[in-house]
Amino acid sequence: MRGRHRFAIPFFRYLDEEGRPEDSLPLWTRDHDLLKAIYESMVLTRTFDQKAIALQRTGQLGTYPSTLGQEAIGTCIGLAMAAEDVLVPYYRDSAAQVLRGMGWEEILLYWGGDERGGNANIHSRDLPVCVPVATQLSQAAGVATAMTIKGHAGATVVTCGDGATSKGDFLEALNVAGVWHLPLVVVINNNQWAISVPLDQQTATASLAQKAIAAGIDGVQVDGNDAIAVYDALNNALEKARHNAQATLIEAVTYRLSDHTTADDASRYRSQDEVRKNWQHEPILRFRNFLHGLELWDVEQEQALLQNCQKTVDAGVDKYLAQKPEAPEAMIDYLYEFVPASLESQREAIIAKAASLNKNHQGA
Amino acid sequence: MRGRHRFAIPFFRYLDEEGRPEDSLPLWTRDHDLLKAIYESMVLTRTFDQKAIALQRTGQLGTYPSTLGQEAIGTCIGLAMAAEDVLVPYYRDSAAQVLRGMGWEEILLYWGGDERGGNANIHSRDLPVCVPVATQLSQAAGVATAMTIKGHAGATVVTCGDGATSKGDFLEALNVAGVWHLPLVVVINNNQWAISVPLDQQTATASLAQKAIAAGIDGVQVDGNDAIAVYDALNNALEKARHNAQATLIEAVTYRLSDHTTADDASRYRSQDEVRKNWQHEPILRFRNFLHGLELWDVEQEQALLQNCQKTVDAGVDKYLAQKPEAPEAMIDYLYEFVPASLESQREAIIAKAASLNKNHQGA
Amino acid sequence: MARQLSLVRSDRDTENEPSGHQENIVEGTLVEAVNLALRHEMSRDDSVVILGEDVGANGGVFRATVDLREQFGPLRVLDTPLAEGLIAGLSIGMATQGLRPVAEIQFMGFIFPALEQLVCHAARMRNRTRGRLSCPLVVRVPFGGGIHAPEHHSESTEALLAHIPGLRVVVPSSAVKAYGLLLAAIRDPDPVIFLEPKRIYHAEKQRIHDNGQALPLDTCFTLSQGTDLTLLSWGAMISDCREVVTKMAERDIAIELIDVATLKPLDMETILTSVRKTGRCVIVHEAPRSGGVGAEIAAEISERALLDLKAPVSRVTGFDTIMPYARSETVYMPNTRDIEHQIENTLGFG
Amino acid sequence: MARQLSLVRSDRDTENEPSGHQENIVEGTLVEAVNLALRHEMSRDDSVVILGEDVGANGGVFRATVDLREQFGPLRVLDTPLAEGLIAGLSIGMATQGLRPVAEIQFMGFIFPALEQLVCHAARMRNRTRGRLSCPLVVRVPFGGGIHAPEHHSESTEALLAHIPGLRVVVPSSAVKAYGLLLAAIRDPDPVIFLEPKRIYHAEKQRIHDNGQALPLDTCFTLSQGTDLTLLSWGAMISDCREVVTKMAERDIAIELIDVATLKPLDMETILTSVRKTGRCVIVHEAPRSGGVGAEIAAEISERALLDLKAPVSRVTGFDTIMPYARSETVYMPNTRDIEHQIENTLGFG
Ligand SMILES: Cc1ncc(C[n+]2csc(CCOP(=O)(O)OP(=O)(O)O)c2C)c(N)n1
Ligand SMILES: Cc1ncc(C[n+]2csc(CCOP(=O)(O)OP(=O)(O)O)c2C)c(N)n1
Ligand SMILES: [Mg+2]
Ligand SMILES: [Mg+2]
Repeated sequence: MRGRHRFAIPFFRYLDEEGRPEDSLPLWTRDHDLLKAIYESMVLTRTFDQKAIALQRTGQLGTYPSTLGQEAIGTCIGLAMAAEDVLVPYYRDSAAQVLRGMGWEEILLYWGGDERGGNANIHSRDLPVCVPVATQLSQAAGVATAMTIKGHAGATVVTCGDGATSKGDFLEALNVAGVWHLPLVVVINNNQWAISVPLDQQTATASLAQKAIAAGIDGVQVDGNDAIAVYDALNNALEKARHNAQATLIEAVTYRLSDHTTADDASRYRSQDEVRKNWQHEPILRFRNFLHGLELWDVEQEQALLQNCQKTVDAGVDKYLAQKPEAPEAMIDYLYEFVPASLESQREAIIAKAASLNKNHQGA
Repeated sequence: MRGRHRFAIPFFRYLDEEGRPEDSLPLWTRDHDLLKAIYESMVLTRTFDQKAIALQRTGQLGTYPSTLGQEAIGTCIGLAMAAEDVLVPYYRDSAAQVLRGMGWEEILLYWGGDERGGNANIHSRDLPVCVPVATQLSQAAGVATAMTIKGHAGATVVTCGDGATSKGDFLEALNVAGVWHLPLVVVINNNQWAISVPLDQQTATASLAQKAIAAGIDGVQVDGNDAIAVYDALNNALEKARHNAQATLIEAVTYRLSDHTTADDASRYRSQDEVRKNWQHEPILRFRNFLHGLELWDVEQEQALLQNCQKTVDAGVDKYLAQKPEAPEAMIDYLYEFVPASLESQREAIIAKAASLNKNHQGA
Repeated sequence: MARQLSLVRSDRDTENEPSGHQENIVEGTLVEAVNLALRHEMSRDDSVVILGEDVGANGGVFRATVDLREQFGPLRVLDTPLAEGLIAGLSIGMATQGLRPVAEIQFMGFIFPALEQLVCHAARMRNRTRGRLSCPLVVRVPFGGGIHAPEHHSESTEALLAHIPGLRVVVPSSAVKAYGLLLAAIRDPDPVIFLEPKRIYHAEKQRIHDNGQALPLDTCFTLSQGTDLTLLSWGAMISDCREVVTKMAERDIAIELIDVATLKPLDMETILTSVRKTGRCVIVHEAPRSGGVGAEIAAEISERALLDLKAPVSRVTGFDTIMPYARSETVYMPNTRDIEHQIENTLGFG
Repeated sequence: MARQLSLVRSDRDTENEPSGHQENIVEGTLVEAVNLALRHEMSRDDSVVILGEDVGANGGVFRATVDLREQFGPLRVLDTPLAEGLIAGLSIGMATQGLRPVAEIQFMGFIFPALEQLVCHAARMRNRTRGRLSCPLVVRVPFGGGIHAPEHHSESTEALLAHIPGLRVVVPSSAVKAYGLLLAAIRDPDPVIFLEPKRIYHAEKQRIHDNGQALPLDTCFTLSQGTDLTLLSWGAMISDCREVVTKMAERDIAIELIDVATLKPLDMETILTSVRKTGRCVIVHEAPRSGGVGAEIAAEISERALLDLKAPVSRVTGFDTIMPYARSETVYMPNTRDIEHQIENTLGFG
């Protein structure tokens, strides 16, 4: 007896490289305000990104991971999600985080080395940025499980990079999402690189979306530089999560136009030529062309937008720079809900040490 | 633009439930000695299994994991592999381990709580039994990597259960085998249960073999109670590993007719009915019917075989029971190649303590 | 998994229950006490959810969760796929959303895949979000040797967890303690690793008042008063220590036996008060000596009570080697004679 | 990956090389010393293979493996997929087959996924097979704070590893030590966790004799002789300790500074000899205080040299809290003033 299990992973793109629709567009694209919101958020994200890098270069920010070229993903996540959904982000999702209520100054606080960057958006249960690669995935499965148990109507969205798909947690989370029918949407920012490791050294698969097959859930690959395709995939996946309690893996194929972080120098391991070529596919120009094609956008609007973005970002930077240092004992105060008796003396020692460091610092 | 990535996972079975060929058999089945060897090893494995359980019940062995109903897998692995290949077994592979050179007494030593059970087969580089689920998979990938680096001609075979496919290590190992083109064969003993968790609570996939798609390697599902299908899949996978440096995932679908281990009571969580039904698919009777059909086997041969098996097992048990206890300081002596100076005094304390325990014991 | 359960959040802030509630007295073993506490808290608080390998139909490989799925349904008692990292990650995700997950790791030898989640996330979520989110989860882990189990089933690696800021590590030493401390662990607003000494899972039946009264965390329990020597331990070794204390009492040696109970954070005050009184201290644990929790306690005593010491603080522990398989484990495990012997040495010092 | 490299096994049993070999003297930093040692050993021994994240074209995020892939080819320097558990498992598998893998874990904060493999297998393979197989692997891990890195990039969790029987834990404190100890670690027949203090990766150039001479493992290094107090530390804190020793010397206080260097197994003899002489001891480490390696050392000293102590053994350590982000890390990190202050207290005791 012979048999065959068959599987397929669809791929979607709506806009060609010039921003021309190459397929009939999803219905929701008739909402022109939404189209403009997508564009504006992508531009704002890039404006912020440039500023953050400048702050890092001038010693005013710590190591920072750029989102250059990947703006469509965070933007569409932020816009597609509902307030009652929960976002479990990784470190390239500032666009989504801000759309869900964080201030840019809080993004800066986090990368500036201040724990208060994780405290923002106090009324949400969104998780903070996750650094240990792929660990956010099983947490997100837990968030989605909580929604299921509570009979909550929302969905959980979790993101990760292409490199993260190699780490076991990734499959573990997908697998449980399949078994438990979790309302989970997993979005891979496939920017082709995990620091210096190119995708073909990360996995031998033809797509990352096909990893869904190992979990018995739906997988879909989209052009991650086409905001229409990204938003549409999210929209569909969120629907399915909310109404059918089904998980989806979305692979958004994009490109990391920047270094991995400001601590990295990508010229050590990849050619300028490759980067140059990928600038031709980046999402913002393509989307502007699309809006131009629909006659929804003109040069004045563009200039006004750029000015606005600059203002918004500058305001965030000002708030960030004006932030007073946190009390040093905060490092004890938030460890547990109550400070254990055994830590009281260490807490005092911290206060004393910080004071003496400050004095010394002022003396110097 | 829309596209589709397509995948397929084949399924193979050669013998129907009555042991009648239902498809043209692979060429190698013309080797009647091999067919008989497969049968004999399966019967020996079951004979041993019954004895081991009896030993455990009478307090002469520790917790023991039965291989009842799953004999085709270990047997075919042991027979298909070449000496220069490396086996990375889990805890239901005694058939394979013995076919590769271990004595039954050493299997017993291990489950009897004696580290010397892992020392057997001194000239091989086969790994010992692995208890922490799925950890053997990345080690096996490492063994296969070593083969690649050394330009060694062999292949690595690693086994695991269905439950193990949920643990991240499983995907991590498959994935690297894909990227690095490792000469690796991964065999899943899909016995439908991970202790009390049935397969459909373990994963939502239609097969376990399809997890190969997440790693870009070949996957194949076979009837794990059909030794012809199991041996054939192994043979093909080993060929591919050796000559094309390609990894294969083989899912052998079988059934755990026993409790999980002697410490388990499966009647708590599954019906006797289910077990009874699965007795109809078990591999040994089916294979005997097949041999009968080929007129390769008769009642006398059967009786002689059973007697031989009993003798072999009894000899192993005798050796096991006759084994003198190991020197207590062995627990220090094998920790590092040389005993660190700092452990000398503990080593002496161990010797003294063991002596005093012995004295007390004899006194009592 | 269908969506069906609506979460009714009960008042968790009251640590213990209003008086006037029903109280059952149950004769039970330690593992039964665990089951009772779980059952009690699940009844009281809808947000308590159990998850782990084989916790459902099987009721746990040690039967700690037996019948809970029957009583509370499959949405409150979740059999997970086989992945400890996943179990920890799920628990964290659930905890951040207001649930109180109680996860089981089947044996301590299998906790390693969960460590990244526990150390990098469970222990840090409150701190990282400056209190916005927290991780009120419990991870139950049977630990320790002495049951002739296979490889990896007898480990005591509590020191690894007790080094991690942001975790609580709690170890009951009897059925009554297990009941009260597990209630406290579940109600605690922060992550608790609850280590269950499986050697004494079935050792002794105690009268358990199933009344929802939690025992305090972060506190040692003084089990016997004494002026000659302070004996410190936790978990299963407490039984052996008790035996020694009784025997010593017959020789008119008065030993103050302290059950450390919470290994992180440590209640050094109780310990120091006792040692300042007795001047002599022996610490007992199964885990390997080097870098065990005994080291921290001994170091603290020696630093903060040096002048009160009449003898060195000494440790009776497992050897610095891999937990041997069943045939040699009695050599590895500290026993009453080892404890007695060290007590005699310490009493005879100087 | 094509099959191409044939393994020529060189004579590894000679710990050091025959005399008459070529010796380069290189002015280099600690991270350059690591690179030199790797290069030396890879040239000498074909079985040495490097693996990890970004160790290839990128030469490691700290450049420790820079140019090695160019020199030794892609079969000897393997960029792995992103999975630390895999890296450890691969290394174990390779080591059992006669290779000498040197794995890199990018930061100590990311070692947790590797712990199951390291604790349950690397540390146990020799014991489990009664010597049939072994795991001669090295895991290099940059660790420690002070470089203003993001969350999870500044941890010091050496105590977790130093508690595990079967592992060696080695920490160099300078470029010269890094060169000699890394050679020794690679040649060691058992698994070695090699913790690189990244705060001093680029701190100072030293003259490194690139001559293949290994330094001994399992041994402390006495960096300065003294009779007033024993100061114990390892890794980056040694630099701060040196500064303090110099400053104290100006005040005629003679401090014996000991670089512990191997944290597992511990060379207590050297430490005890020193403390018996000085009667006073201060231990310095970045890791949180409770359950740090300092606890084990302090406990041992107090147990075995109590009567020689003129003051309590004390510890200058990180606080028992989560390593804070960059803005507060200087408050967390022990510094020269903390060390000085504690030395003064200890000298003034009694
Ligand atoms: C467990 C773990 N290992 C290593 C790292 C160091 N690291 C940070 S980002 C990164 C690469 C991640 O690549 P990818 O998943 O593709 O995400 P990207 O940064 O490209 O968006 C690595 C190795 C980490 N943060 N966590
Ligand atoms: C990491 C780890 N977690 C838990 C266990 C306990 N355990 C032993 S076997 C087993 C079930 C394994 O099921 P499966 O992989 O299907 O193999 P089978 O025993 O059915 O052959 C479990 C949970 C373990 N050995 N290792
Ligand atoms: Mg990437
Ligand atoms: Mg199974």
